[in-house]
Amino acid sequence: MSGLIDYISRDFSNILSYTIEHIQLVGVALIIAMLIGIPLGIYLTANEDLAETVLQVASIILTIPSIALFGVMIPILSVINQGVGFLPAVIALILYSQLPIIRNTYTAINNVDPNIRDAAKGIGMTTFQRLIKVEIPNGLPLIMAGVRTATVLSIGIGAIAAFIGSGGLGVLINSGISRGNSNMVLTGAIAVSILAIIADQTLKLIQRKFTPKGVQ
Amino acid sequence: SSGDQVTVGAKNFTEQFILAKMTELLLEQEGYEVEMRDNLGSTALRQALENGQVDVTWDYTGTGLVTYNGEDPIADVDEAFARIQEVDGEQGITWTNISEVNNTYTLVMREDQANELGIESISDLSDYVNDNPGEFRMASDAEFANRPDGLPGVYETYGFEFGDAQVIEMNYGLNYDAIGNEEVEVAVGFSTDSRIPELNLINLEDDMDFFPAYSAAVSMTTEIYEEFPEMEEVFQRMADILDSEIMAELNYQVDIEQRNVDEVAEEFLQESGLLE
Amino acid sequence: MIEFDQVTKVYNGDVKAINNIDLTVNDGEFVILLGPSGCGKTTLLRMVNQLETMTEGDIRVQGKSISELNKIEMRRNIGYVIQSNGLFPNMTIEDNMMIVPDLLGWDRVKKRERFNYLSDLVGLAPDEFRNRYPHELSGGQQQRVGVARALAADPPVMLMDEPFGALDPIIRTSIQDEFLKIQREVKKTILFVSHDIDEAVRMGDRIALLRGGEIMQYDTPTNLLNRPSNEFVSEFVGQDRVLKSMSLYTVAHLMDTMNLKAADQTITDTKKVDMHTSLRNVIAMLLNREADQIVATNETGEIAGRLSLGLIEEFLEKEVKTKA
Amino acid sequence: MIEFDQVTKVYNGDVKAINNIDLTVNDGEFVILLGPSGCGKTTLLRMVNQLETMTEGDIRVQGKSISELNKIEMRRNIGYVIQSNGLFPNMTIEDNMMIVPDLLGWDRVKKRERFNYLSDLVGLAPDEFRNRYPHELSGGQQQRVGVARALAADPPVMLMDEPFGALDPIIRTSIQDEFLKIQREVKKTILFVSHDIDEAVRMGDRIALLRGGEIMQYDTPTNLLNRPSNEFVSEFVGQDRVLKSMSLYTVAHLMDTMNLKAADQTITDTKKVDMHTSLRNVIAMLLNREADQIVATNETGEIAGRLSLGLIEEFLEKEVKTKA
Amino acid sequence: MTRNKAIALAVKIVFWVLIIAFFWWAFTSEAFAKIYESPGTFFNLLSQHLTMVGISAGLAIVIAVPLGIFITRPKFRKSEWLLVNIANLGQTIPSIAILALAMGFLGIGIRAAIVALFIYSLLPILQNTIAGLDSVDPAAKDAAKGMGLTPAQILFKIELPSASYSILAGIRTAVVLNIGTAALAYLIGGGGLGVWIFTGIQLFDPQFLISGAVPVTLLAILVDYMFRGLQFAVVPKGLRLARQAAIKQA
Ligand SMILES: Nc1ncnc2c1ncn2[C@@H]1O[C@H](COP(=O)(O)OP(=O)(O)OP(=O)(O)O)[C@@H](O)[C@H]1O
Ligand SMILES: Nc1ncnc2c1ncn2[C@@H]1O[C@H](COP(=O)(O)OP(=O)(O)OP(=O)(O)O)[C@@H](O)[C@H]1O
Ligand SMILES: C[N+](C)(C)CC(=O)O
Ligand SMILES: [Mg+2]
Ligand SMILES: [Mg+2]
Repeated sequence: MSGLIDYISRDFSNILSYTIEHIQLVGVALIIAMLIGIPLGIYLTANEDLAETVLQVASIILTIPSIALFGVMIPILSVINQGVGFLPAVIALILYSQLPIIRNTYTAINNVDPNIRDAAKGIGMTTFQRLIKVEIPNGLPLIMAGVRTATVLSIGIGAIAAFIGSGGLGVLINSGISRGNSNMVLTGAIAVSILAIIADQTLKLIQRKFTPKGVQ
Repeated sequence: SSGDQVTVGAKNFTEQFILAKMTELLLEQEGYEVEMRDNLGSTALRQALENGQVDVTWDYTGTGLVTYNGEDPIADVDEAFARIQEVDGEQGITWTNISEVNNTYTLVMREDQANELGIESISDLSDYVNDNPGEFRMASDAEFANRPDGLPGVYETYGFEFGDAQVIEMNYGLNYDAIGNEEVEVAVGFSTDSRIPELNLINLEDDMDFFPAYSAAVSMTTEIYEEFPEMEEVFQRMADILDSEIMAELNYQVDIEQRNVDEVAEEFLQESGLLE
Repeated sequence: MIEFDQVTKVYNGDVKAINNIDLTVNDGEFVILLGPSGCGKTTLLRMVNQLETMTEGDIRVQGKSISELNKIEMRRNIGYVIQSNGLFPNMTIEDNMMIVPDLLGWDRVKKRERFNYLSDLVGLAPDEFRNRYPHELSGGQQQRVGVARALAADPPVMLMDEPFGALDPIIRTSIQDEFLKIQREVKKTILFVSHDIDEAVRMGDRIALLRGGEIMQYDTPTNLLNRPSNEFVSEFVGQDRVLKSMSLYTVAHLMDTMNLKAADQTITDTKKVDMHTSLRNVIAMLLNREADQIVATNETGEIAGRLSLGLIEEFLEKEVKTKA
Repeated sequence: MIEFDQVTKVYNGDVKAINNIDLTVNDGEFVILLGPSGCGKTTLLRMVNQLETMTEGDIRVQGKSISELNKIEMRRNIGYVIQSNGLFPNMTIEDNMMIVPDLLGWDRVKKRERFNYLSDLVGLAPDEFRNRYPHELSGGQQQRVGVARALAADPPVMLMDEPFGALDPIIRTSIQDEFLKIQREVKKTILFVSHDIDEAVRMGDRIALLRGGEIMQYDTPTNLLNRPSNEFVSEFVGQDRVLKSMSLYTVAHLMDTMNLKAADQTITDTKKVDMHTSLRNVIAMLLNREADQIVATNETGEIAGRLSLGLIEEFLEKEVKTKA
Repeated sequence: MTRNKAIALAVKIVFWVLIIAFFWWAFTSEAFAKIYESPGTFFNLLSQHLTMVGISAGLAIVIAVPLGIFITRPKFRKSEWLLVNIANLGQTIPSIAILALAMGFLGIGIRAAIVALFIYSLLPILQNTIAGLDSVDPAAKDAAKGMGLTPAQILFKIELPSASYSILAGIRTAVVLNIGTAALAYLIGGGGLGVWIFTGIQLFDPQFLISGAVPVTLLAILVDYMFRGLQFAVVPKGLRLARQAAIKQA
């Protein structure tokens, strides 16, 4: 235990910079994943046939072991000279994040009480007004739950991305293993977990703040 | 040339982290802005270099010749360096600043067991394995187990083979733990790795001179070389003061004393007068 | 005016929910769609504001075929009370009620006034409920908000799908009364779904009784009760349909046709009822024996004569000429 | 026999759902728990089969304090119809209905027979519904399965929590009739929750009217309607309570008290009713003018005399001595 | 054909074309060469992989499901909250970290890998078991109680069948994740197909990469489908139909 604290205090600046790398990697991936996943999820509610296909594809992607996906990204992205590092990691994380985000958004919008949707239509709301005023506010908890799942998932998988040179806290774990430095491994593991917990709780807070009171 | 951006690459073992860190410190002192891309496997790093995702890295002549270019191994240090300069030169990669560090692969055994069984060289090992098939297990990282200058080449040269289940592959670094804990009888080591003496392991003699020279040298894209020719001089300061013993000592500080890479690199450069 | 012109609705190619219906709701008329569960009332209603497509036929609102109208605009002009209230859980009661005025861009002051007015109308204290959320209301309160919401922008046409179903009898009656009072003043064109014959008789100018997607009888409440056009109608309105129809006749009607017997001045326990009292209430009072004699008063409040079950019986005989 | 002995139930230390209730349900008696929503009907019921604990007091079933009985065994002997039907979604209708017989180890043939019998009883075609799952049934059908399930092992005691709430009026009436018919034969001890006064009057031997966890009146339907013990009771049973009570009196009752006028032999359009016809029906017939005269027949089918509203009015005066 | 259907079809076609293109590329560039060149090694790695997954997931199922049942019994309700939170927290720890930590205690090799995978699989199964049992319609449980079913009868006749979908979903998630995570066992000398994947990554050798990554992926997808089939077989028909109906309605 004291060894751990000792290690952390000695290597603090490195740990910090790995943490920042990790946050950047996951942050960028998530923002893009949300920008794709949420609108797509919403669109899918209007296209049942596509929904089935997309959700199936997304769920297959999620079954691909992360290390395998990272591996496969290297030769593919080498074609555009981006085989290692940030880009393949970000792409992989975006892919992994899609299923929870799309599925939850889709379910959230779809699960809005049909009566409520009917009432909104009957009142003369346009499709867009309905989405903004009724469907998204009411689906928000579920949509955010998807984002949270994706975040926790991405933070964990981000640690594996270190093997393809994307940096981040995975480097601590991996170097720790190869140097037989268990404090380093532990630090990496704890840091990743704490990061995941903080991100999860922060998103939960955001979710609370933005979820209309009547829906909570 | 302040604000010029250089990406320094490194593989996934301690020596590489140290070399990369030193490079970073020196370049930053010269006003470059340095980015790191570390924790890569040899060939992945090489690929990144070819892609231009990495500009500069310390690599090993033997690795360059055999693994990257499929050439025959060359035992002579200078010959090897000249050859790799030539071969890679044609592919837009420039090698410079060869150092006295020779970090060759080595097969290691526990000293007591080796003495007991009378194994001193790889040939002895070969005989033993051939006489007692299935007895010895070997720990190796994935690279060595599959590189042409790794196990396959050793098998071919020395005429023996471990069974499939006998070779246990693991993250580099753990192989020392494996052999130290007597979970295997043979392990691959890097000759500058301080864990070899620390764990009372002995290097088996490469009596058929299979392993080439693995002199550490700078490998960079010709593009960056031409853009910042003055970098060669900076790296030369490093190459001048490094040799295998010093490298082993630095590795020792990180791997055994568990000091942090940045500290070790910085302290060493400062003590050598290369860094303020 | 709402006109259904040979309207047919088939769900999923095989469930014929509405079968070739013709129906006209005149301006300012209050029409009830009545019928057993699953007979197509909701479907018929929802085709008007195009929440359901028609399979065949045409519907005209204010003379224009709905297919030619802009859906969104048209819906804003038609108040719609959904069967299960359909309040927006993410909005406060005030926001729920004022959603259409909001979409129409009313200013704050006007919305606030309107909210206060409507809340009072449906018996909810405005300041108590303003900032609550739907889930914080009881079922009946929610339903009243739903009704108020539909009234918010004062639409000339209203579609109401069992709007009072979840209310307990006491509030139900009072809100029905309120509603009738407004209707008498503003004369909206209303299509109102109910499965409660009493409610239908009480509220409707005309009643369309449906069965299996077809109209069995479209008539005034009195005629529906007293002159059912077939077996189904007479069964649906119930054995005591004439008793029910009594709520449509007042003492005044009786006095128009019959001569009351003189009141017995010697009886002290006498109860007076005015001319607007329904005969049904009179019957109840008589049976309850609320007083030894029950007398009717005329407009000036003078006693016009004594009421008795026998008299009502005779009135029926004269008034309701056709027998069931 | 079920006896409640000063039973009190407090939820979470502060919600007093039941306040010191004494109540006895005799063997073979059909007792209705009636009252507005939230008055504690469900709570009272659920304390009997120990789904809810008592805070104070004691309940005795067949003379034994429930605390001394084996819970599981006792529950198997008490049929329980839950307010929201509580069917098992993972089982077919047949499996649902036969769960208790199954636990009791009945053989296949016996279960099959029982299933067929009960399905018919509640108006579901056995072969049509046997292999369906609960979600494939309409709300009313589900509720009927719930009732049948509680009857399955023919328990001597039944607890029924608004078992007919989701049924439409026609099926509701018919299932009520069926149920009464069985009850007349087998005389189960039944505690039955309802909030529908008509149902209560129709079905119950006695009615316990609750408010806020206390019994307002525990009486026969006739007394409840005609002799409400306080304001709340009389308001709850409604203005037309005497009219309602008419369904409890038959022509026979009338003939016991009154002398019928002789039938007018000259009138050809005459309708005969037998002595078991309820007075309420007679009133409806008279108001409906279903015939020029309506006559009562005695047990041998001979005409006993002519019925009129006036006569009923007089009967009421005599029978219902206390005024409201 | 509607526009929506057309779009869906197009996406489907693109997806399959991509897959076919990938396999076509893989075969023409002999990316699967390792498998047929050294089938012995391949089957060795595969069997290591399956051993790790089989033992760890099997143990996880055998322990997590009963634990979940246990914790949802009324007597233990109070500890449920705690356990659910632990399960939630536990799942934020990355798989690689669990592997590394297990190695810290158990040394190098397949044993440590199995323990790590076991822990990693435990939580989703536990979580879903609890959630599934908690979501059983309280009215149904109440009715069962009221009819005199014993707690055990309620559990086996009502609760478990009703929760089976959720429990199986948890197992399915856990096993699929487990297969992927087992590919990381190389790092701690646990073997498995991850060895080839890492070799491929470090040596930038598509043959190793594909020969390792594709079988692992196919294994995961196959197991996923198998469990879907199992869900079909085990989940009571009534629940399945009800679910489908609910989905269609939405
Ligand atoms: N979306 C649908 N798909 C198929 N059939 C439907 C659909 N909606 C309604 N139906 C069927 O159409 C018929 C009429 O339904 P509708 O909802 O109009 O009845 P209703 O008269 O409003 O009944 P209730 O009084 O129960 O609300 C019913 O038989 C119903 O089952
Ligand atoms: N578990 C509980 N915790 C706290 N209060 C409760 C609980 N269950 C019921 N109550 C309260 O106890 C009172 C009686 O409830 P009960 O369910 O017995 O009413 P009820 O007469 O059956 O009503 P309804 O006709 O609506 O079913 C109500 O005020 C209710 O809010
Ligand atoms: C350290 N060696 C030179 C043995 C291997 C390499 O990394 O290239
Ligand atoms: Mg309807
Ligand atoms: Mg209740």
